Formats: sequence, C-alpha cells, structure tokens
Amino acid sequence: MKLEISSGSDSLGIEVSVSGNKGQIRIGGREVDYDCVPLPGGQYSLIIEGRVYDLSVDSDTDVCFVSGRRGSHRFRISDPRRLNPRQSMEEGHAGLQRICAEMPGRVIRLLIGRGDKVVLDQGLLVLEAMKMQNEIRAPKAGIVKEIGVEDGRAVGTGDFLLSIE
Amino acid sequence: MKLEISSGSDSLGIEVSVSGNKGQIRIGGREVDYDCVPLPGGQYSLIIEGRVYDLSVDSDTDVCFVSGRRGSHRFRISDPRRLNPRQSMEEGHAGLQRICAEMPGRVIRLLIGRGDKVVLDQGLLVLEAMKMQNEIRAPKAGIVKEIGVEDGRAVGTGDFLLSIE
Amino acid sequence: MFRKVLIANRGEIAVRIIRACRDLGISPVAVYSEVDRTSLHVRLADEAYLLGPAPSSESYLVVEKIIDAARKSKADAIHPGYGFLSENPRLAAACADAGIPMVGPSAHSMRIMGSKTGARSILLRSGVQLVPGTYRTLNTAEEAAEEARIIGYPVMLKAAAGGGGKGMRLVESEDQLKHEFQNASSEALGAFGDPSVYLEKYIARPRHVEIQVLADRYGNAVYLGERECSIQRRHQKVLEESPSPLMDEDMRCRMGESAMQVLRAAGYENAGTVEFLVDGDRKFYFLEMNTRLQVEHPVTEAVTGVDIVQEQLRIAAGDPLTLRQEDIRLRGWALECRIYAEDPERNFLPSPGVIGRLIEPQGPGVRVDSGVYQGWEVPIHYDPLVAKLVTYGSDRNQAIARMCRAIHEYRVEGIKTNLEFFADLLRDEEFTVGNLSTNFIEEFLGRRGSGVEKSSELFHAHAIAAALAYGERMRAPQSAKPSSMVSGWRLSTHPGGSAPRQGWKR
Amino acid sequence: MFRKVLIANRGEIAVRIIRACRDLGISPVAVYSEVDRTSLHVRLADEAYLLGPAPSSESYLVVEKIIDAARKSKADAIHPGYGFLSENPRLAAACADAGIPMVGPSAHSMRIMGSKTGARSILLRSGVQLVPGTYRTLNTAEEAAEEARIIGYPVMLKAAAGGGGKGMRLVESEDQLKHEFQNASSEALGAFGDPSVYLEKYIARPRHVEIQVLADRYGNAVYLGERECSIQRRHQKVLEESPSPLMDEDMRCRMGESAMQVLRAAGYENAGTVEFLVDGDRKFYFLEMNTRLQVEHPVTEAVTGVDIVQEQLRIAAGDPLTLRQEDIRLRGWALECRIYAEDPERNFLPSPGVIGRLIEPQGPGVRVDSGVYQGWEVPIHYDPLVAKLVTYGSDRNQAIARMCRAIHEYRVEGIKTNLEFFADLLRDEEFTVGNLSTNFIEEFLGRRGSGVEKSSELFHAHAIAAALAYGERMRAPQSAKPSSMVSGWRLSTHPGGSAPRQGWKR
Repeated sequence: MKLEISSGSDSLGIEVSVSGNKGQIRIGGREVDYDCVPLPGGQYSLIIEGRVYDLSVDSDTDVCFVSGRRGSHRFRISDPRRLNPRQSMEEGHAGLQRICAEMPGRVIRLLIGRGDKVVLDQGLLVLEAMKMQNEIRAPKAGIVKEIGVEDGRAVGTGDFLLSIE
Repeated sequence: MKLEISSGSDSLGIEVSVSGNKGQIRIGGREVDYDCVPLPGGQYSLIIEGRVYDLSVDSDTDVCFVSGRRGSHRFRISDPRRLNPRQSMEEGHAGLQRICAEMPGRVIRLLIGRGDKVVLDQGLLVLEAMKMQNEIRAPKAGIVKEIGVEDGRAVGTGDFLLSIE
Repeated sequence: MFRKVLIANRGEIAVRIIRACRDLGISPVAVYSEVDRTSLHVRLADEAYLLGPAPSSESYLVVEKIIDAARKSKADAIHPGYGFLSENPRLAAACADAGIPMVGPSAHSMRIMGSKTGARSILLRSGVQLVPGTYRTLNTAEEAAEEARIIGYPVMLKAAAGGGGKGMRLVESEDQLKHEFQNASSEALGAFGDPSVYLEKYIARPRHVEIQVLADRYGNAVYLGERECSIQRRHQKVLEESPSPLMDEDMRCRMGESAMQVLRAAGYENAGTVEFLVDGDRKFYFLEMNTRLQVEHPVTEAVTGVDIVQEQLRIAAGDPLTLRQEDIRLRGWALECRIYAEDPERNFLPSPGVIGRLIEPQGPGVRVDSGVYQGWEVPIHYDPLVAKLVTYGSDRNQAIARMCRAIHEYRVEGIKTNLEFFADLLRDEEFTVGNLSTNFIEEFLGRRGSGVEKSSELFHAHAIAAALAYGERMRAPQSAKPSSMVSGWRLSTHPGGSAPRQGWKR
Repeated sequence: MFRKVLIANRGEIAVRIIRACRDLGISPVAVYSEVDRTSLHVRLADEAYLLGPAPSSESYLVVEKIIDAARKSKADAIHPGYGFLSENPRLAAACADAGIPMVGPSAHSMRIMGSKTGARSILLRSGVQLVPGTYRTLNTAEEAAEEARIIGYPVMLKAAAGGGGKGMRLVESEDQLKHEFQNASSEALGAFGDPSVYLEKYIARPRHVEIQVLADRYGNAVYLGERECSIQRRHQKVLEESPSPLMDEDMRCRMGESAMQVLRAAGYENAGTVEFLVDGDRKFYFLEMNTRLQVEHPVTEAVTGVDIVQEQLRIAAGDPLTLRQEDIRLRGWALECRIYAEDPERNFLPSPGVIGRLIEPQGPGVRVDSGVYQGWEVPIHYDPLVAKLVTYGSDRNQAIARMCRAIHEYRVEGIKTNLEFFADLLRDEEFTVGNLSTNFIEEFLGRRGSGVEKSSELFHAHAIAAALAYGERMRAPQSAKPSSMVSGWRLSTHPGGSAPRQGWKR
C-alpha cells in the first residue's frame, strides 16, 4: 500500500506492507522496522528502532490526528488507489469576513450596529463563557455587513455572529 | 415490569415503570424515587432519596453483578414474562470431588498418586503461579480417583487437576 | 466533630472538601446543578441534592436552596469552598439563622473584608501598609476618572466585593477607564452580585505574595508561611508556589506579623489569606484579605504538612487550634499549576467539551486535585479549572523538575488545556531563577519562541502511526471503526492545525 | 549525571525509576519480555528493548540480554530495581566488565550481604547483635534437622541468597522441617538461582523494623530513619510504615548506628536497607541487609522528604552525598499498602487478568505508584503487585484516615485485589494502637468478623440498579449490549458469591 501523507506544508511518501503488528515500512525513501501494538481505548504503542511513541490516533477517512507526549500532528492521507473526494474548499469571500463563535457562550453586549465602520481590533461584542467576559475584536477594518445575534443570545460553537466587509 | 431479584438467600420483588432516568420503583412493597444516570464506561450514578451510589453494573441475561464503593452483589433476575431457561444444575456427584485449578499456573510436584488414600488437608500437589508456590490440599478425606496432570504441566483456570472419592 | 457536612460548591474544590470530610470521619453531602448531575463531586459524595438549573444564579448562588439542601440532608455544617457564596455574608448570616455552622469566618468578618474598600478604611488605623488608592466605592466612570486623576495613572480598577481577578482591570488612561468601567462593573455584578468598584495605584511589576492564616474562636492564631502567586494572566493566578523565591526568614516574619494584624482587625476566625503586593524594593503592601479557602492552599499544605481543610472543619466545630507558631516550619518547595480547559494557542480561549482521554500523573511528589474524569463533559457554565497539579520537592529545582515530569505524563484529550503552556513556562530562564512579577506571563509570551520544535523523527513516527491506522481502517469492515473510545469523543474538538482561523481575536 | 539509564526491571518499580530519571533530566530506557510489550513501564519510557519470552529466566533474569540492551541503547548506567537481578553479583560484575555503572553497590558488597550466612559470619565480629542460628548454608534436610536440634524449635528456614520471603518457612518440628526443606530450597532456586538455605532461631511475635541507609564512595553515609514492616503474610510484607510506632529517638539512634556498622562491614555504597527483628523486650537483632532499592522506600521518602531513587542515581554517577545526618528529620507519618492482584476471600490466591475498570485515588497525602492501567492484562508470570498506595499525614491517625479514604476511592475491577482486606485491617484496634508483630495478619484473620455487614439499604439500592439495567437490556436491540466496557472485561472473573466453591484449599 502506497500512501501520500501530508501535514501543513510537509509531505511524505509511505509504503507499508502490513502483516500484523510488526513489519517494515518505507518512509521518505528509507526502510524502517516498526512494532505497533494497539492499546485499550484507541491508543497505540509504537516502537521504531527502540524509540517509544505512546500515541493517540483518531482518524476519519482521509484525515488522521496523531498525538503523543512530545506533540501532535494532523495528517491528510492520499491513497492513489482510492478517490479522495474531499478537496479543500474552505476559501472565504474575498472581502467578506464572517465572524463565528469559537465556543459556546452568551452575548452580553453588542458594541456595534449594522453598517458601522470599524477599525482593526475594535471591540465588536462581549461574549461570556465560563464566567469570563471576552471582547471579540475586529480582525480587520471594514463595514459591519450583517449581525446574526442580539444581546443576551446564547450561541454555540460555529454560530454566525457578524460579518465585516 | 415486574421482576423477582435474588442474591444468595435474599429475594425481592421489584416493579419498575421505566421512563427515562428518573422514576418510581416499587421494591419490597415500598415506593421509592430514583434517579439513575449512565456514566461513561458502563457505570451508573444512582441517587435514591439523596443517597449516592456510584455503581458498576455488568449483566448477562438473567445474572447481574453490581458493585460500588461499599460492597457488591450478584443478582439473579427472574422475569415472569420471560422464560428462565437456565436453572441451577451445579450439583456435583455425591461422593466424588473434582479439584480444578482456580488460576493459571504450573504444576511443580505431585505429592500423591492414583489410588492413594488421602486425609483431610493433606498436600496433593504444588502449583506455582505468579512466582509463589502453593500447596493444594485435600478438601476431604478419600481415595485419589483420577489425576489429570503431571509434573511440569501448565494449567489454565478451571483445568481439571484430580478427583477424590 | 461534625457528623455530616454539606459542601456548597462543585468541581475540584468540592472533591477536595469531600476528602477532608472522609479523613475526619464526616459524611460528605454534595449539591449540584442540572448539568452537574454526573460531576465527580456528586459521584464521590455520600449524598447529593439538586439545586436547580445550570446557571449559578439559579443554583450554586442561591442561599435559600443551599440552606434547604442542608436541612433536607440534616447536615450539621456547610462548607462553601471558594468562589460562589464563599465570601458572601448572606450565606454566613443565613447559616447562623438556620443554626447550621458555616465553615468560615462570621458574616461580620466577611463584611469587613468582603468590602475591599471597607477593609482599607479599617486598616488605615492599624499600621499595616496599604496600596495607595480610594477607600470608598465609585459609582460612575466619571467619579472614577476624578479619583484616578488624583492617584495618577496607571491605576487598577477593582471589584469592591471580591477577588480572583474578576472585575479587575489595569487602566492606563482616562479613555480606557471610561471604556472599562462598565465591563469591570458588570463582571463584578455577575461574579459577586455587587457592581461596586474602586481604584488602587498600580504598582509596576509587583510580586503577589500572600500569607495563609488560621485562627480559632479562642484567640489562637498562626500563619502558615507565604505563597508566591505572581504568575497571573488577566489577574487570575495560574501558577503558585511556596515558599516564595523572594522571601527570607526576616521578611517572612514581618509579613506574617502584618497578616496577624489584619486578622485581629477583622476579628477573624477560621482559615483566611492576607494578600500583599511587593514592589521592586521588596516593600510590601496589604492588598486584600480572602475570607475563605484559597484555590492554591495545597502548596502550603505540602511545605507545612498541615491539612488546611481539616483545620477549617475542626475550627468550625469549636475545637481549639493545636498548632503553635513555633511548630510551623516550611520544608522543601511546592508548586501548583492550574490546569484549565483553555486553548493557549488561541489566546487562552475557554475550551469546554468532552474529555475523550485522560491520563493523570502519579508518583513521588505529585498531587492531583482533579474535578473531572474521562468521558465527562466539562460544562460551559463554570470556571474552566480542570484540575490543580501540585508537585513537591526538597528544593525549588526538584519541585520544578517533578512538575515537568508530571506534565509529561499528563494527557487530556478532547479539550484543549494549558499543559504545554506550563511545560514551556517551567523551562523559561526568568522563571527558573525566580525572577517573577505579575507581568511575568505577558513578558514570557513576548519572548517565548515558536514553541514546538520541528523534529523530523517525531514527524516520521507520527506519520507511520497514521499510515498504519489508515491501513487498519481499510482492512476493517465499515461498521467496525478502529477507535474503541469511551463515549463522546469527537475528532472535531481537536486543534485544527490546518483549519482556517476564524475571526476571533481579543 | 548520566544522560541515559537502562532500567532492568518491570512493573511499578520500573515506572518509579523512570520518574526519577525524568526528574534528573535522564532519558529512561525500558526492557521488556514478550508479555510486557504494552506494560506501563514500556509506554512511559523513551526507548524500549525486547529481552525475550515471558518467563523471567528467559528475559529479566538474563544478564547478557540486559547488557546487550544497554549497549544497543548506549545507556550509560543500569538500574536493577528490586527483585530479578538486583541482588545478583553477576549483573554487578557484568556491568563492571562492560564499563556501564550499575546503580547499586559493588559485586563485592553484594556477595557479602547476598549470602545471608556470609553476612552473619562477617558481622559476628562487629558487635552488631545477630539472631541466633547457623552461619553456614545447609545442604540436606538431615543437616538442617541436626542444626535445628541445637538451636531448638521453632526455627526459620531461610534462603541464603535472598530476601522478600521467598524460600522462607517457619518450622515447628523436625517432621515439618523435612517436609519443607525441599519446598524452600526449590523456591529459593526459582527465585534466586541458588537453592541454599540456612536456619535461624524463631523469635516469637517479633516486629520487623528496618533502617534505610545511603552511602557514597567517599565515605559519607546517613540513615533515613526506620520503617516498620511487621505486617506480613507468608513472610511477604504487605503494609509498611514510617516511623515505627515502637520507636523512640534513643532506640532510633541505636538502631541507626548498628545499621551504619553493617554498612561499613560491607564496604557499602549506594542505597541499602538493614533489617532487624525486634523482640518483646524491644531488643533488636540484625536480620539481613538488602543491597538494593526496597519496595517500601516511599514511606521513608514521605517522612524525610528525600527522593531515594534520585539519591541512588547521584551516588552511582559519583556525586558526593550532600545529606548530613543532622539534616534528616522525620516529619509526620506515612503508610504503604501493597495492592496485589489476589483474592483475600480465597486465601489470597493470585488473581491475574484484565483490569476492566480502574479508578485510582488522588488528593492530599496520597501517592500511587502503579504499574498497571485500565484495559491492561496483569500477566501470570510475575509478582502480583498492582500498585503501592502510600499515604502521608501529620500523625499516624491522619495517615491511616487518608489511607482509608484512598481505598474508598480506589476501584479495580476485572481482577480481585486486597483493597477491602486493607480497609478492614486499618480499622482493626490492634492495628490502630500500633500493637504489631509479624504474626499480626494471622491473628487478625482469626479475630476478623464476617467482614461485610448486611445493609438492606445497600441491597435495595443495588437491586434497583440491577432491575434498571435489566430493563434497559430488554428495551435495547440484542446487538447493542448496554455495557460499553473497554476490552477484555469478563463477568466470570467476578467473585462467585453464589458459585460453588471448588476443591481448592491450602
């Protein structure tokens, strides 16, 4: 099985002939011996040339998140044998910036109105979450195009707050 | 749903009208309010009249093992609506006592032979497990009827060792 | 001693108090809001009573509900923990009315110290050195601006009714003062039910050092050494230690004596903490007194060997204090890191959610006071404190090394935490030499490198794991996903390394 | 200091040493047998090397394999832990040959003390009081019987080559001696690779008290107070404490000085333990010296504040000891319970298997040194020690109360443990007053009640849970069983309350 594995701008070719827990893998043009054993709870114990990696691996089709004691990587996996239907299509509108809630909370106070001109870093609204009030500031200068919330409104992660153009 | 629940010699009638986590249950002729919430990992948090029970519940058809911080019970559940096919049929032969390994180990030394007469508590064989040597003694006086192992033999839990009649 | 104590709190501190109760043979009673039905403190208690819906204003902050639960459970005392009603004299008064002792000082002492301005006016006459500022509360931004002009900028805007950084703002100009006055006041109202604020002169790069005190009703009192709590973010302590690297025996005695004066001025009983600011010349100023158990009390417990919560319960039960000042000797060094559900990569944004995996550190010199467990969802309604990680060593270096080791072992997945942030902070040279101030974190964030060093060895190993997991998925039938996780794990809660940043900025 | 240390051990002690390595900035290297591939010590190490099949005779006991792994990993020292090769001079000698320091005494000191009979003959001249008995090893049961007639029954039959209760037997008659000689000898051979046994006069109801010592190669040495280890079952310690309830300062000094004499006689370097038996008149007799880290070292760490494993590593690296005797002060009290995978209801039969659920205690005064994790299978091939639970308190009562609380929090399911046994033992009056002897457990088992009190309230609550779980099962589709357990949980491993007892008796 040949795979193309990438994380951010780094990319690697991997060729693995899977046969049980132990085997050889070709990575970045080099052969390495590995010993990879599943642990209870979706973790893996990987030993490569004596080095121990105690990893959590969570994968979903062509995305894989690997985390261990010394850091973590999110990989995108391309398998030439399979189609990779999902392509990155996360481009926003050129000039329009949508601001969404990154966590659940409650809107305490809107500091601007629709059509207001805002400068970079200007306070837009105050959101309370986990007993702390956080002021959401403008990521860029522009005009407030749309407002999706009002004072007192509870919001969930990803909920649309407002947009700036 | 009416159930008959027993543990050892104790037995109780329970009538439960299940409707979500909270409800009323009739037990031993008394109505009690309960609040029972499943926890991650197969545990339950049960609150009855303010008292907290943090329980592990493992069940298999008509047998249920409940354990908490203050002790545990193994229950047998009879549901009049269902047949209870399994009936206790764990009676041994009157005079024959089969001795089985209660844990995995290795037979170090047989201390008796077939046909030997043994007295109560007499050493029968030495079993090593987890680096300790344990002498298995006769649970009753009698004649060694059959021997299923020899010196050096590895045994698993439940393996037949020998019988006394 | 009490037979049964109701703990009017949640999270790690409720668990901490449950443990002290058990150690004294007391049956612990929990209370909970609807979202806390499966919280650890409920699971560990002998009894538990529902207070109401998730918002603390409808549950943990309702005095009447607490008293009702205490009556229902026949508890013979109430421990308020920290936060919530712990410094609210209304609870103390209601307890007194109900004939149920509260584990803490009298409503009277609370009122004196609870009003930071009141405390300042009383201590004016005591000889204890105070931070220059107002001795009364300010009603409007204009009034505040007027006083600030007299004191001189920068000034600190503070909630008169409480501590813990809530409603606190550093203000450098009149414009900013007018802008922040409302925020601080509304935050103070939300946190303490009282919008009053006052002003103090800002002391540049101060250190925050506090003295733990214990006093009984018979006039016996001791101080249990100091804690250095300079490492704060947004006026919230995040890392504390005892002793303070700044301190010598002489300064400890003088600060301890000042704390005793404050204690006497308040007619104080039970455990309390007298906070001081220390300026660049090692002069110290009274900041405030916290009339309750402090979050960071475990570092003092580690170096003194005294169980502060047990002492609280004994004092509240009327036992005389058996500790004498000469018995109190600090041995070794202790650190505490407050592990928060927050994302340091995104300006410490709170990160509630389900804890997918949890491995907590163990071994020599490590104490974990946790309020969570694997598979449990950290609710959005309360403080994001997941656990307190405390390490002890024979000296500061050993305590730091053990903290690094404990963090290395600690794994919290499904939510983001500040564990890696601490791992970096503990290696910072200014920290290791003990050169601290309340500006420490701000300065540290400035000089901190890119954080993660690129290791191609690690990248390769992780890529191999990803490839093997992929291969396993491809071979497995579609229904049987390889992840045999406990419930509630969601991939989406992972940090989106390559995910587009949304317009969230503070 | 070393850069990389190989730990020639497994289980909790390997984990303990990994932690000490990390605290000193040393990279820890694990070794493992085939069944230990997923053991906790492998997961926590930086590197790990396979030794061989599960039997320790083919893995952890093979000197050459250990040395090979050390060479392969480029480790610059080897820590042997306890058990396995820790007291085997062959490892020490092989290390010396390979130029890799072993963390422990020289092969010479080991040989002196490793032969219990050799140690006895050397100390004959030292003035240290010895237990009467033979000074040479005995080759046959007949020879032993002859000596025993001189000493007078009862006598203790002991392995000349090792401690820890292996190959040890109390013998009350010549018949019994002849019967047990072979068993003891074969057990000694299995455990230490040497079948030699010798005899000591049996001291009635003795207490077992031992002194922890530290010595460097420059002649500096200290003793770190005592540990009382009287609570034993089948000559295996199960509960230890420090200090000893028996001890006063004068006796501590005298015993400490005796330990120093033993140390000097052996030309000893690194950490060691000098064991004494104490008779009813508080006279003490040298029993043996353990030339390695002791299982129960954490209780000494708790009361002295000294990290013994770190000191071991420093001494082995050639650092001079910086502790002086006058710095060593015992503060508070510490207890250790050895949590075994065993079934106290079935005469402490080992209970290996998969740990279905695991909740470990936390909080003030609690240290858990565990070698296991949830979902892992405790193998049958090694000691059934799951974890050491250590509590600390300002006095003995507080340490006991905290131990009770910790046990209350501790949950190990899937295998049987002795946790409940400890819960009962800690409430025993003879224990709480400190009236201990090595016969304690036997006597305790005799006077111990039926154990579980019948509580109809608990029975009802559990029955309700069973009924609700049954109802849930009936509603759920057949494929979706309500138990969302980690792998390997088997109902059959539960204690069969109503299951027929099999013919197992000892």
